[in-house]
Order: sequence, then C-alpha cells, then structure tokens
Amino acid sequence: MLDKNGIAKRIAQEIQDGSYVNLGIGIPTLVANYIPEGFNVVLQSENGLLGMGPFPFDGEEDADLINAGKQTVTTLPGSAIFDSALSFGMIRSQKVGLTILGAMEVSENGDIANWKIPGKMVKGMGGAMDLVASAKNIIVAMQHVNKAGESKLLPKCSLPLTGVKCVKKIVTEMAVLDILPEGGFRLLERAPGVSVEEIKNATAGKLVVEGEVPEMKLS
Amino acid sequence: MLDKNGIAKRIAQEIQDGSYVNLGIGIPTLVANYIPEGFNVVLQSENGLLGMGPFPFDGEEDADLINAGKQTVTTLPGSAIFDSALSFGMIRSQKVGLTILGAMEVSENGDIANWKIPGKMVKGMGGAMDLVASAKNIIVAMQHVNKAGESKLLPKCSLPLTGVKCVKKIVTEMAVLDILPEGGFRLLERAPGVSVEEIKNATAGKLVVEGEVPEMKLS
Amino acid sequence: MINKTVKNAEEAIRDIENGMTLMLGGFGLCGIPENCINALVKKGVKELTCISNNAGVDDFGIGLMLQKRQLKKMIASYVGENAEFERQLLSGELEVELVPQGTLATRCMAAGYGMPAIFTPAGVGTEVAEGKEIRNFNGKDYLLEHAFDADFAIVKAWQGDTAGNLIYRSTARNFNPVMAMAGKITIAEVEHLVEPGELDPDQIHTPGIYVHRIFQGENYEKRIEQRTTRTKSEQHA
Amino acid sequence: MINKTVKNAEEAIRDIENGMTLMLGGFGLCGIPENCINALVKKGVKELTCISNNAGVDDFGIGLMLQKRQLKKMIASYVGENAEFERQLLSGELEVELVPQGTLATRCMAAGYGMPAIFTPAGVGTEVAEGKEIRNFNGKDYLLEHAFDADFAIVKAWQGDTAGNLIYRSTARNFNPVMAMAGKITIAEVEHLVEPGELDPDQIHTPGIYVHRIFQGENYEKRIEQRTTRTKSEQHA
Repeated sequence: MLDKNGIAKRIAQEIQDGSYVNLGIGIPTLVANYIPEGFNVVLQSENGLLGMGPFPFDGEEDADLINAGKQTVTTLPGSAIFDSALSFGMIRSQKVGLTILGAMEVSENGDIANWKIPGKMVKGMGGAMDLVASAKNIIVAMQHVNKAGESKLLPKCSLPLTGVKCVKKIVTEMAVLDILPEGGFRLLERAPGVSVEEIKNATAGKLVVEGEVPEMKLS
Repeated sequence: MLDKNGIAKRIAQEIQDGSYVNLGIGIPTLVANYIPEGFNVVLQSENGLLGMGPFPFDGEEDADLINAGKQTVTTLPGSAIFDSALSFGMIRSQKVGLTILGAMEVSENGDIANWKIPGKMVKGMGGAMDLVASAKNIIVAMQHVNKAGESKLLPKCSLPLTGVKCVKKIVTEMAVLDILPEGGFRLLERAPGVSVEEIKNATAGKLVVEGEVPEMKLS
Repeated sequence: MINKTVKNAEEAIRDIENGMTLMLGGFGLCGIPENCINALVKKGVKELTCISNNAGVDDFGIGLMLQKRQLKKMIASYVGENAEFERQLLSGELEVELVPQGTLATRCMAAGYGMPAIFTPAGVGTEVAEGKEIRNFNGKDYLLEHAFDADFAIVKAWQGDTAGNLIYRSTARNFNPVMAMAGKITIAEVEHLVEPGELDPDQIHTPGIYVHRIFQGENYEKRIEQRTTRTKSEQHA
Repeated sequence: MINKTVKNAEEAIRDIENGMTLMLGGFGLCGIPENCINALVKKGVKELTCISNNAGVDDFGIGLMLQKRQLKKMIASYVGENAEFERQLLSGELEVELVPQGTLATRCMAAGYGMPAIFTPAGVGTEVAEGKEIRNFNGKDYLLEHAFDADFAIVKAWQGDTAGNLIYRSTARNFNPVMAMAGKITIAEVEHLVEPGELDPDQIHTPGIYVHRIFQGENYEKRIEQRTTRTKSEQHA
C-alpha cells in the first residue's frame, strides 16, 4: 500500500519534460515535490498563475500571492500572472496538457464525481469542471476505497458528476489503472506488496487484468 | 455652406463633457480640434488606445504609437493601451458612447453605407461595422451630395450596408439632421446662408421640416 | 481625462439598494474589496444577489454579509470555507447557484466584451447542464452560458489613477479585471490612488473607461487563508 | 521554465508549408513580424491563407508576399492601402474574406480561449451576415461567428523571455496578443529577448504557455504609414 506521498511519487512519473500541468488540491499538490530533477515542468494555478514556485519561507508569505488551494506560494523566474478568464482560456484551449486531481468516485467509462454529496456537502466544483472538460490528459489521484470501505472505482458514479468520459488514468494506494476506450479499468501496475486479488476486491467496476501485472517502480 | 472644418466644428457641439468618443477617419478626425476647452473628453482609437493625444511634434514620431487611421499620435496622462479584442469589447459593451464617422450614403431609416462600391472599390469595413452596430449614439459627418452631384441622403442605400437603423444624426456642409424613429430626415439646422429649399433639393430621402429651421451657431 | 474619484467606500456604494445584483472581485480572501464589503455590512442593504468566486470565511469577506443575512442569492464556484454559508444553504435560507470557475469568469468577461453568451464544455453531462442549450462544434459538446448582468461590480486593485485605470498585484488580480469590465456601474477600491500619468499606459490591466468610481481604501487586513511556508532548511529539498 | 528559443526567423518558420493558414499580427505596418514575413518571402512558400487586419503596403509587410503571389486567400478587415491587393482581388487571382475588425479580433481571441464561436452584432443586416446564423438576445440581433483555426500565428513583441512570455510596446500591441493565443503553433519575434526573471510577472501581456518559438529579430524598419506631426508653434493650439 502506498501512502499519500507514494501516490504522488508514482503520479510524478506520468509528467513529461516540457509540459504544463495543473495540480488539484490534496494529494495532487504533493506531486510537485517529486517532479524529476532537471525536468522543465510549469505548474499552472487556475486562479491566475503560470510557473508556481514552492511555498514561501517563514515570514515571507505574501497575501496577494496564493494558489488555487488558497495556499501562500511563490513565483519563479519566468512566471506570469493573469486574470481568471485568461486562466481558463488556456485550460479550455488545451494549452495546459495534464490535469491531476482528486475524486470521490470514478466510473469505468471515465466519469468523475468530486464536488457534491447531495443534502450533505456542497463545496462547489471550483475549477474542476472546466479542467476535466478540457484537458487532454486527466489523471485522478485518490484512495481506492472510501472511509466506509466502499470502492470508489464504480460501474457508474452515484454522486453528481463533475465530468463525463474524461479520466484517462487513476493512481491509488493500491494500483495504477487506465480507462479502456470501450470502458473498464485496466490494471497496469500493483503497489508494492498488493495482490491482483486485493485490487479486484477493492474495485466495484469492471477490472481488466491482462497477463502478468507488474509492481510499481518507485525510485 | 460649411467647409470640412466647419462640419467638424458643428459636430463638436454634440460632444458631452465626461464622455468617451470614437472618431473615424477624415472629417471626424478634425472634430478633436474643436472640443470645448475644459471639457474632459477621452478619444478611443479602435486599434487599442484610450486617451488619444495630439499629433507628435516633428521628429518625435513613434512608429509604435498610431491611431486607427495609421497616423502617428501621442498619449496623454491617463491613457491606456490594450489589444484589439478588448478595444472592441469596450465598443460592443457600449462603454464608448459616441461614434462619429463618415459615410457614402445614409438612408432615411438610419442605414449607413461606407465600405464598398461593388466592382470598383474594396477597402474593407475596418472597425466601422462593429462601431455602428454597438454605439449608443452615432453621428455621421459627410458631404450632402457626392462628386457627381447626387444626394447621399437617400430613401434607401444603394451601396452595400455597413449597418442598419443605427445613424442618429447627420452633419453636412448644408445642414444638421436627425433620423426620426418612424423614418425620415428631420431638418434641425441650416448652415449659414443655406436655405431650406436648397437642402430639400439636395436630399433625395424624405425630408421633414417642422416650423422655422434655425441657422447653425458656430462660435 | 475624466475624474472618477469618490471620497470613500460609503460614497462609492451610496446608491446600492436592496435587491440589487453585485459582483465582488477576489479569489478566496485574496484581492477582495475589503472597504466596500465593510461599508455594505454597515449600510445593511439586503436581499442582495452576489456573484463572487467564493463566499469568504465566517468572519471575513462576504462571510460578514452572510452573518447579517444580507444575501438572498449567491452565485459562486466554491464555498467550502464557510460554515455559515453551508448552514444557510442547507436550511434553504440562501439561494445558491454553483457555477464552474471558468464559466463564472467567462460570463463576467462576456458582459465586459458585449457578448451576450459564450460556449464552454465545462459542465456538459453534469447537473450544471440541466435546462441549458447544448451545441456541438467540431465533434465536441458545449453549453451555451449567458453573460452576467450586474448592477454593480466592486473590485480591488493595487494601483489606480483618478481616470479609473487599474493595475493589480500578483494573484490578487484573479476575478477583478473581468468583473471590473462587467458592472453597469463599476467601483474600484485601490491601495494606491495616483494622478493620471503616473501609471504606464502599457501596464494598465483595466482601462479607466470601465471604471465609474474609484477611491483609495484604508486599513487593509489582507488576511491569509492557508498560510503555508517552508523553513530555510527545506531550501534545497 | 521551458525554453522556446529558436535561432532566427528561418528556423522559426522551417515547417510552414504550401497551403497553410497563418495569422500575422500587426495593425497597418505597426507591430508586424517583419523578420518572419521576410523569411516567408525568401522561402517562397505558396497558396497561403493569411489572417491579418491589413495586407501591408505594396512594398512592405504582407504586400511583399502579395507581390510574389504567395497568397491564395486573405482574411482581413481593411486593405485600402494596397494597390496590388486591389488588383489581384478585382482580377480574381486572390480570394478575399473581409471581416469586421472587432469580429476579426474576437475570432482570434475565441480560439485562444477555447471558445468555438462567439456572438457579435457587427454586420447584422449587411452582406457580412449572409449565410450566417442570427440570434436574438435581449431584443438585439447577433451573428454567430466561428473561432479561427490557424496552423501558425506569427506575432511581434517588444520584449520576450526564453519561456515565451511577451510584452508589447504601445499600440504595436494591437492584434498580436489575441493572435499569439490562437495559433496551433505560435511564433514570436521580439526586439529584446531576455532571460526568465527579467520580466515582471504582473506585466506579461502574453503568458509563455501560448508561445512555441521565440527569437530576437533584427534590422527592424518599423515603417510609418501616415507620418503626421505638428510644429512647436501649434503647441498651444
């Protein structure tokens, strides 16, 4: 089983050199810590920042400089600031190639739900609906099962959707999976020490296992 | 009869203090010279300049600073520069309240033609179609008759239209007229020395004369 | 130039009345018009519809107006930081329209650009699309979303001149420029009000033509929502 | 940051081929990508569709490409300064689509904002509206106009950094920012190419994400089309 940092570490392997990436709140934010040294990857924050740098040093926080998670951040040499409309302009026009975000549920056809539990929780979708409707590549970082022990990889989402047929890949504490064009979660990699059987039991949606499934390599 | 400067001078009386105005090429450009002292009027140039100043002094021309007529101009304290999309954004959203432009023909219902003579002249509409489709107040500055002696105030335009039912007022070398809601050129003022009869003869469209028509006051 | 200066927030919001629709700039607590919000709370104007990306926190920003029950309706994209908001929403006291963030920004921009509606793929196939027109362009579905129509837009900038030109600082820019363009009347509060000519025309973010009233705000708290830092020892992490 | 630098105009346009659609920034001769235009003329690539507000003059700007018959089609708003253009148009050698200036700018912007189409009142009731969908919003008619789809956008900026961030100077900005956003591949030539960190993030007009190739141009002529001046004696006119 991976911890949150392990999930982030594995997802970081999906990031290509020379790419623009949007990281959602939670585990996705941690991915930034594992981008390979020497890679030129530019992080976009949808409130209006391209080239997001690390957190500021203690005492150097700037209330005017935050990311989409409302955290104080920094700029880097070559950063650019813009308004929220242009920010989603570059998202909608697919200049931001990869979006990594969390989810409450993912369905076997790539639907995602992550913004609302009717009658219980209404935080809002923020920029997630725009991101999943537009990005070429969408990777979900989440736990395989919820706190009640129920699978979050479902035949069909039960919660209100954030986007349809958009998720390309899922990384959980147990596995790496992608969504097959014809539907179904294809098991690509197992977390260290996790068996295919355990993943099967934790996956409510259709799981496709082709041949030997390798263990993740986390350097 | 007014000369070009006379037309410009009369039109300048239509400009309100505290307003944003777009001046077309030709006579409208001259209007800037007659804006009353002390008036705060901001000229918008649709290539992307708000607060257009006078022509530069000899030797101080800047190739990067031109107006929509491609003339070298200057900025003023408080000017702003922006791209062409935002420029037409402020035109479309009616922040630029008054447009003054030339015309080849105007019809009695307020249609205007000023961009094309089929088979003969194709300069293009530039920003004129956007301006006449959006501005709240549109004043045409033109000669009453063309070089062939034919009236340019017509029952219906013969040339391809620039915009429909948009012209509010017309100032020519002979007269000031507005367009009645039900159609027709209402004669508001005569140029010094010009009779109602002469204006009637030079106007092919329906001319409405109500009572005594005063002579223009050009201070 | 045209002088847009008013004395203070009270004068700027003098004619905001019960039942009006207001846009309020800012993202989270970053770049919010603190002075105007405080003046609205003091004025006690009610039944407002507020368009803003977030709803503040319980004791700051729009949260202050929520506490005084001044809002009839909130149009926002994310309201997760505000318990009082959630309470009013779940109890039915507050009407809420949740809008994808990009759609929210673009519906503001559309108003400022004189475009009555825009197309966006955000929300296709979700409950956001319910009752909306869907149109396919080049094989992809888009929703038709309408421009906002706000009586007032209230924004916060870093610098402004008396002609209404605005410059924002860092990510406090966020929704402020698109809202500044979108109000029937736009009010800008700025940290530094200067004379025309002191701002470089090439660096203006919001041209003054969009701004109707401007004043220098005071006592900015600029509260930080998520103070995240690293220690010097992490410098080479 | 991602380094977008190429050596020069020849390298920047290396893969522009016959029959492609190009956007070219500039208004009149102001802010045009002189280096790339010269390189395109030298390369002799043909059957091009060019989207640009104007068509240059006979011996400068896009006019140079017209003289060499490199254009199949021109999409522009105003072409009054170019006699060779008018000749090719009237003789039928050149296909021309005249587009209202605001529509031209907004169709570029739409591409950069990922919006497939926009609504504008410009051209309603005129021949520009022929064959186009008209839609009424709030009692006013608008035309549905589609985003442009260009293989390359070629723009000129004043300053740029190797990450592709651009700053324009004065009204040489014009169409450049909206075209920079709109190309499948965007090429920027700049007067001053600097290292990342030398440009203030708050002052960037075009964020580098939109720019694929950048180089420092040379020998800018920056020709003035209408040199208009006043004498010092007119100072107090």
